[in-house]
Amino acid sequence: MKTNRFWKWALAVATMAVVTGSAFAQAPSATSNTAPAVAAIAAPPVAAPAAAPAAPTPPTAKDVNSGDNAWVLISSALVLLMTVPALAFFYGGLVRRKNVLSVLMQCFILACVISIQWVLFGYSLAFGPDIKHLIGNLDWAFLKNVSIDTPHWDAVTASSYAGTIPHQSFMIFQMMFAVITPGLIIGSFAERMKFSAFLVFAILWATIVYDPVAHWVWGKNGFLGLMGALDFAGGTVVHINAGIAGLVTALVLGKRIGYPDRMSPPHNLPFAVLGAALLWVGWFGFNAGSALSAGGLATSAFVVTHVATAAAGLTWALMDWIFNKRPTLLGVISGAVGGLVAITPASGFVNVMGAIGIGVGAGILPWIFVSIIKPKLGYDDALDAFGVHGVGGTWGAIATGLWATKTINSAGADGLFYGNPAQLLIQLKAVGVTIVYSLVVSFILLKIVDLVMGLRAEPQAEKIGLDLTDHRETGYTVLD
Amino acid sequence: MKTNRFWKWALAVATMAVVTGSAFAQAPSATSNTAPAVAAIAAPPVAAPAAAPAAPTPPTAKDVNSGDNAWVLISSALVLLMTVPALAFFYGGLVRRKNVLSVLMQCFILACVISIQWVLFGYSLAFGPDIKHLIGNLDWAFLKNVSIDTPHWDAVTASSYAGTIPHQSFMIFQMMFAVITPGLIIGSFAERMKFSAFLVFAILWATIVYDPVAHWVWGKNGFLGLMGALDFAGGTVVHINAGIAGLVTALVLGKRIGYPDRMSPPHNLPFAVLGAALLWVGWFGFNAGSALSAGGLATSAFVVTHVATAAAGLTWALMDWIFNKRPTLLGVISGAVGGLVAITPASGFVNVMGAIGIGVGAGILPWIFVSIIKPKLGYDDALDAFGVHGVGGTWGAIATGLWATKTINSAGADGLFYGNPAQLLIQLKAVGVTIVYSLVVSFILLKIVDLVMGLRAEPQAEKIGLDLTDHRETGYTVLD
Amino acid sequence: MKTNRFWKWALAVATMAVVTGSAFAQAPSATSNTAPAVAAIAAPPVAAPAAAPAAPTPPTAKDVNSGDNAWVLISSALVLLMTVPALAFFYGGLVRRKNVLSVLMQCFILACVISIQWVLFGYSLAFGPDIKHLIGNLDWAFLKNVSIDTPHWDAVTASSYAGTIPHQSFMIFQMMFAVITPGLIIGSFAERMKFSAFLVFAILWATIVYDPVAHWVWGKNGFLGLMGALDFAGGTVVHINAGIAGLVTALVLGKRIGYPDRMSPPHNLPFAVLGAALLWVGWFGFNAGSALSAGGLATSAFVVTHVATAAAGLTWALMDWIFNKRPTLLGVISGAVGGLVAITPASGFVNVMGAIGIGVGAGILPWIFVSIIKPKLGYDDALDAFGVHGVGGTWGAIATGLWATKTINSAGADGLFYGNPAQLLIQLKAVGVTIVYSLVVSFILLKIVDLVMGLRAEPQAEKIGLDLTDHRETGYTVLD
Amino acid sequence: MKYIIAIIQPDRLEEVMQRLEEKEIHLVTVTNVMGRGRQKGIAEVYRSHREAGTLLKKVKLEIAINDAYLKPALDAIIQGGRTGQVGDGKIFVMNLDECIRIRTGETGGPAIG
Amino acid sequence: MKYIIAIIQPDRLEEVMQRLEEKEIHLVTVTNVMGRGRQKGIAEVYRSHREAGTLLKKVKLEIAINDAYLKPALDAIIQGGRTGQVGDGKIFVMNLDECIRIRTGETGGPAIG
Amino acid sequence: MKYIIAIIQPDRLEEVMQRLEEKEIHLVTVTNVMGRGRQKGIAEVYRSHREAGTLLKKVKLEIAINDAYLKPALDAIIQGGRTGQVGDGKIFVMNLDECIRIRTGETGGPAIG
Ligand SMILES: Nc1ncnc2c1ncn2[C@@H]1O[C@H](COP(=O)(O)OP(=O)(O)O)[C@@H](O)[C@H]1O
Ligand SMILES: Nc1ncnc2c1ncn2[C@@H]1O[C@H](COP(=O)(O)OP(=O)(O)O)[C@@H](O)[C@H]1O
Ligand SMILES: Nc1ncnc2c1ncn2[C@@H]1O[C@H](COP(=O)(O)OP(=O)(O)O)[C@@H](O)[C@H]1O
Repeated sequence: MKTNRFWKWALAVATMAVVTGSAFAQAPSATSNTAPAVAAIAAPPVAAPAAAPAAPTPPTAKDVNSGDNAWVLISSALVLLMTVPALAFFYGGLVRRKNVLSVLMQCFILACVISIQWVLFGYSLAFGPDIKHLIGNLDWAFLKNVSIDTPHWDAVTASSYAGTIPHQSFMIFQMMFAVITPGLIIGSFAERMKFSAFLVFAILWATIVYDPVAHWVWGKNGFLGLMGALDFAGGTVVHINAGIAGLVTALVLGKRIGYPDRMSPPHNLPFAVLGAALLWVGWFGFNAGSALSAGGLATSAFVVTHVATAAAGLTWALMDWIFNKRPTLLGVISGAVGGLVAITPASGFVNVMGAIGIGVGAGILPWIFVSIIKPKLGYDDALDAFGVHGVGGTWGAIATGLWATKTINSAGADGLFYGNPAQLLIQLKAVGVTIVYSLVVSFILLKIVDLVMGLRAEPQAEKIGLDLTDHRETGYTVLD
Repeated sequence: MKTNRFWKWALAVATMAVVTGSAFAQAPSATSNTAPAVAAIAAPPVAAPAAAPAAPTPPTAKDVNSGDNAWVLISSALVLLMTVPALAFFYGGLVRRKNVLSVLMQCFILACVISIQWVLFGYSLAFGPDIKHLIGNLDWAFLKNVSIDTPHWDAVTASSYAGTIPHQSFMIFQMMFAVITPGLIIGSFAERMKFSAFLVFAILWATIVYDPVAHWVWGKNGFLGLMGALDFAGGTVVHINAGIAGLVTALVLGKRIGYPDRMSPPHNLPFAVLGAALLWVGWFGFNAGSALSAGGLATSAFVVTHVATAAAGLTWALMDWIFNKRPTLLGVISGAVGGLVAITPASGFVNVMGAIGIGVGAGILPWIFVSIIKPKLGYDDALDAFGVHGVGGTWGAIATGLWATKTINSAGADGLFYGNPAQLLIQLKAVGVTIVYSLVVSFILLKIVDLVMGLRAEPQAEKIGLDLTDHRETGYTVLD
Repeated sequence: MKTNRFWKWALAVATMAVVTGSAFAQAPSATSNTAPAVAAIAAPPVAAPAAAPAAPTPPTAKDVNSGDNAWVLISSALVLLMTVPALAFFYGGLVRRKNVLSVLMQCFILACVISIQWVLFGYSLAFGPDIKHLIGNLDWAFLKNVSIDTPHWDAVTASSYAGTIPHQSFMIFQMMFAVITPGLIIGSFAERMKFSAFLVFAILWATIVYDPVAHWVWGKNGFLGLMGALDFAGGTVVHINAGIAGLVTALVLGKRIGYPDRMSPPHNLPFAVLGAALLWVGWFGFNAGSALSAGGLATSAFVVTHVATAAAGLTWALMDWIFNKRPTLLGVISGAVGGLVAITPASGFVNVMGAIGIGVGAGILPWIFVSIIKPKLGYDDALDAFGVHGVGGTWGAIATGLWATKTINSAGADGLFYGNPAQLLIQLKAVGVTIVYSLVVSFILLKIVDLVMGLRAEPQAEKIGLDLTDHRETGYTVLD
Repeated sequence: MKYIIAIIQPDRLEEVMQRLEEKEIHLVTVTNVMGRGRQKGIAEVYRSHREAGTLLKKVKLEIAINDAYLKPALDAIIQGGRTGQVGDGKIFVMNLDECIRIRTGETGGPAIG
Repeated sequence: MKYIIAIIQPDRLEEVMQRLEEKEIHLVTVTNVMGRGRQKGIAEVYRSHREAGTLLKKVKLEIAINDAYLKPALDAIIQGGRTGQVGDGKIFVMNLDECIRIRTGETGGPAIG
Repeated sequence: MKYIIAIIQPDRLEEVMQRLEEKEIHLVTVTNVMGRGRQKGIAEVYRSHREAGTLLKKVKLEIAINDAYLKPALDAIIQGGRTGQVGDGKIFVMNLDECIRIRTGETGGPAIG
């Protein structure tokens, strides 16, 4: 017993020593003084996300625009807000009382563990110097070469991820995306996955699925980006990706005991509303923040995000009203989230009327999927992560190919409705690639984790509830 | 049965087709390239809300100041936060358990439906080119001529609503005001109004009451603005307007069954506290965002907003302590909200000591109204929308005429305490006009809706609770 | 009876009259036109918190940078969010059902009362012109000489608190710190302190403990600041200070009835999670806002704050997993808060790897304290205000002396790991001074308040719960 | 001595309590319960999924009483609880063997009131 | 007439209700309760502080019933509620003196169903 | 066999449970209830509106027990629950006809413990 205790402590202390040591060792190389000393007169800040090729001078600290940086920092905070508490409460309110903490825990631990993964190597894999258009190399691991006070500069393409904010601002903004994406998947496997298996799967998935896909679409020289795929804030990278992974997880894990007839309704619908409302607010950081500056593009992304969401929430309510006799609150918030999802890839490329079109579609398509198709197919996508994010994200990525217009963003492209059917094809290709990759790799990862440690909670644990069995806690006291 | 189904689907598909079609049709005209091509060297950004007449050059995209735009965008997000989740939870926590969702639903659907109304025609009615000082015309319907990257410019008055942010930033900021104002009314008719009637009433009210009043006070050439009425962030337009409408609704609908003796206390006071706290935070966007720039005026509005709120919360607590023996939490949050309401019209015109005066008044006057006058009069203003917003807003509008000083805002005016009694008179006139208009038109609208579809829920539905009868949902599960 | 009533009213009216009168009287002197009329061409905005001595020209309104000001204003809002609702819900969820409102009330009333204290005299004591390196004088009482549109300028040191934002922006940002610090102490004496005694103690403590300590560290010419102590956002001023006061309060008040064996678990753990998540989001304002500008330093502080929090949350989870068999949600959020606390003083001085080191330590040290040391010592620090804030803050202040590096902030210093052991000593001195002062003065204040009015609630009130006995309210209804 | 258990509609609670009061029956214990009876519940719908919703919210009253008060108590509950619609509930009466007041240790009839 | 009180596992509720339904026993009242029995609870841990956790969530059914239905009701509860593991719970049967339907005032056997 | 129903103050629950334990009475079912008794509630005040507040939070214990254990059980509840102040609550004892353990199907005395 004593020895056992000893080893535990040794482990803890050793962990700390290693991290502390490595922290010290790495420290000097992680500083910011890597900016070229060239006394170049900086070019004026460029609002468009991809800097024009006519400005090939590497940026310096003087290029940092305080308004743009303030906007990206607050946007980063808003995107964190989307994971904790927003997504946590949106999902947490919808599960049964006995599993509320398990969902909150999953969201919270992701905010911890993926953030560390990101600074250690995730960011470098996703956005670091390109290897064969497929993945970033490890030059930026431990945030080496990621400056705190000068904007990023890519010598190969003579362009910057964001020319008016410090490189680390871009890094932290993107980190929040990496955190929330595996969080979305939780909705599919809620109430039945073992916590340990979840944690291992999430880390693997973030590294092997998220980071490469992000590189393909957003990384300098990633192949989907080069192909011309438009994804302003993450329709493919975030929502389709997570939605498909959710579908696979739901299928691999199987149904919850008692599904579909003996499930209780959402244990705390106001919590879900709180989550949805905060998602809406936070999503302005997600979409308008993706302008990476606080000019007209941010304004436009902000406006279309809001309008599409409103249209989708209203549409879902009307669908409920028409087909189920009553508009429901769960319907309105589901629609709103669907609208947010769908407008995401389009938010920097469409105008307000496009936003309404996308929003209406996002109220109808997920509704059909969740209400009609899912019950027929009979798998258990517990909180409809696939139904909302997968379907909504796919609709949004395609709709971007319909309504995109260069009058909104000259760095973008025109879509079908503006005379360019080719863009629709490109969008479809990007969607297809993402679906196939996420589907196959998620499946393989799940199978591996299942083999090694088992994915699913014991039936007894599932009945008692994961809060108590996995975490030894209960959400609410009964007696006072 | 089959045919019935068919028609439902046809309706849904048709809706989508129409919107999609119109979206496409309208698209080209909704772009931003309507800014005059005149290659004018832009004037330096002006911090004051109304640009000085000495700068008559129409603004261009170069005038957009990233700091100002970041501030207005985040302020817009904060004002959305005020409706969902803040107001929803403030009100939702105060009603009985069986009606919590009905309140959340009303707030959420407003965020959807009024946003759409606003981009379709509401914004144009309120802020579009003036018709006879009474209303805007429809030139800006569908956001035609509302640029995403250049500031607004009004040729008639040679001035701008906001000279350093894109026109659409101003539009979306104002949209959030249009959303929350009908939301405030919910407090008066909570727990007894039919959802369908509410929805129709809200849309009508937003169009026929809110949009004109906003035009009178804030629209270029609106008659109350021309008259010199000071309303920085919406004392008349938002709070008196909504408060009076609330009073009328409470009277027209009649009391809840069992009022006043057999009502349960707030079912979840922590939710109300959550809502009040987020209202406080969000209100910085409401008031300081109304500076439409991030300079000294925003700072001043931020400071006085906070101080008045603190003073009012404390004062209500003391009133409770003195007259009811114990300070109450519901009292503190009611006082704080009252303080936020009262400082709203004054927030760009008064200094810190004025803020304390306004705050103390906002802790006393609504307290007297809610504690003493309302019980005597006996009508059922369920959550005191009139008692807090109507009374607090009126006090604030008048107090602006007392404490306003040009040392804070040279574009404003001096009030009575600074030697200008005329301003008090102007404020009283503006208050009077708003009260009369809101009272009369709200009454007529309610009567029309009542005739057409009935305003009030069935007694049986009221007893069972609107969550179940209007939405087929319950807020919380009991078993499990 | 009638006379009694009369006097109450007289009291209320008199209060209002006095405040209103004084408001008017003070008004002219509280305006902003105190900026020197010298038509100096302003120096370009300086990003570093302490302006370089090479720029001795007092700033003018033109120096205000809208991006910096937007960032500090939104940061101020975020820090308010940390007190209400974040801290209120973090603590409120952890107490028993019958005391939830008492905790929310304490947080809310602090937001009211300390804000008033701050504008009346607190700000002047803490940041006003220095008296013997110990305290500010009263020149800035009632915000006299605190401009709304020009930055602060200190002629003695020829430097500014913040050279690119209006002085009142700095004032309101600091106000939020003054509000939350006494709020943190609540965690120690929760569930047993009389509300009236709490209120008196909080006001005294803010004035006699917080304001001087803030002056020593952050005030121009405060002696700890002069000594070279590094405390970017409040490790000593806020967390050690509050943590020690909490320990003293817990000891002076004694244990709750039934502690430790018959206490119920947290009545609403999701509320605590909501609070912790919002603390995390708000803390970006706290730490990155302390850069007082939106440049690279803000970015760096934002990044290290996030990373340290993630590391600490994860570490606590692992400690639980190793020693208690299961990772717990309460553990993760406690760890995250501990990480936020520990990185606070270091956030403007360390790089990402330093942040990981600090975070890991913040997951281990408070864990040991709360899990092993506290139960052995046996005092009742109800919600571990000392265990988390005191211990975490001390670790953070010391760790700043280890990992600080001038490559991050040239206005800072190097720490032990960067070859400067002297800094560690300075940090230890600053920690020691704060601990001793807070301990002694908090003890004296508590004893005085106890003598005058009694600190502790009646045993009967404690059993029934403070919500009902102190505030005549209950958090939740039981019957519907 | 009798032990009365009554299941009533939640919104009739106040009324029943008042009627009992009028008959000088002051002591009662109240519990939240869910009931399945003849009254059809309103089916709830979540994302188009209908929940049967057979269990409805009810309130349970428990009253221990001396035999002399039985009739007035039943009358009070019936008067206060009746709306005439399905779902009004039931009253059950059982025999009570013993009653003890914890505070004083009194037993039987005197302890009950 | 009999009054049945049954304490069962929360997740057996649906099953028991269905079995009762099959035996035409439609009327039942359900309450959330906490029980201490032979079943050991899972100890909760908050900041390393173990809570004994002896009280477990259970569900209580109450059914008033005519004697003829007693046996079927007991069978239904046993069949629906049994998992064979400790914690399955208990059924208690008491004598019911009177039953009144509030809506109609009916009493005795006819009022019960 | 007897069926004991006891209404006690919420904060006496732990104490009562412990006393029962000492007398080897381990099995008990606990419910949150609201009670109206002689104890005057504290009137709640919401925006200056006083709520009568006649219903106070109480805890209900239910214990089925063999006759031999009746006296010890009552003693334990009285000792653990008594504070001497109004509001301490009541104990009711009824006759229990039958008891069945769902897990095993055992009945009567052996099933009860
Ligand atoms: N035999 C019974 N056993 C237990 N509870 C019953 C019984 N009969 C009725 N109840 C309770 O009374 C409630 C009302 O009964 P219901 O049949 O709906 O109305 P009514 O008594 O007016 O016909 C039910 O929901 C249930 O809780
Ligand atoms: N004698 C009793 N009196 C009151 N409640 C009891 C009694 N026996 C059992 N219970 C209730 O039944 C539940 C299950 O009992 P337990 O002993 O855990 O399982 P089992 O009946 O399978 O042995 C307990 O938690 C308790 O609520
Ligand atoms: N005759 C009764 N029937 C039902 N419940 C009762 C009865 N008498 C007391 N109670 C319950 O016991 C609780 C305590 O009773 P109370 O009269 O306040 O205290 P005491 O028993 O000390 O005089 C009451 O709140 C109620 O729940």
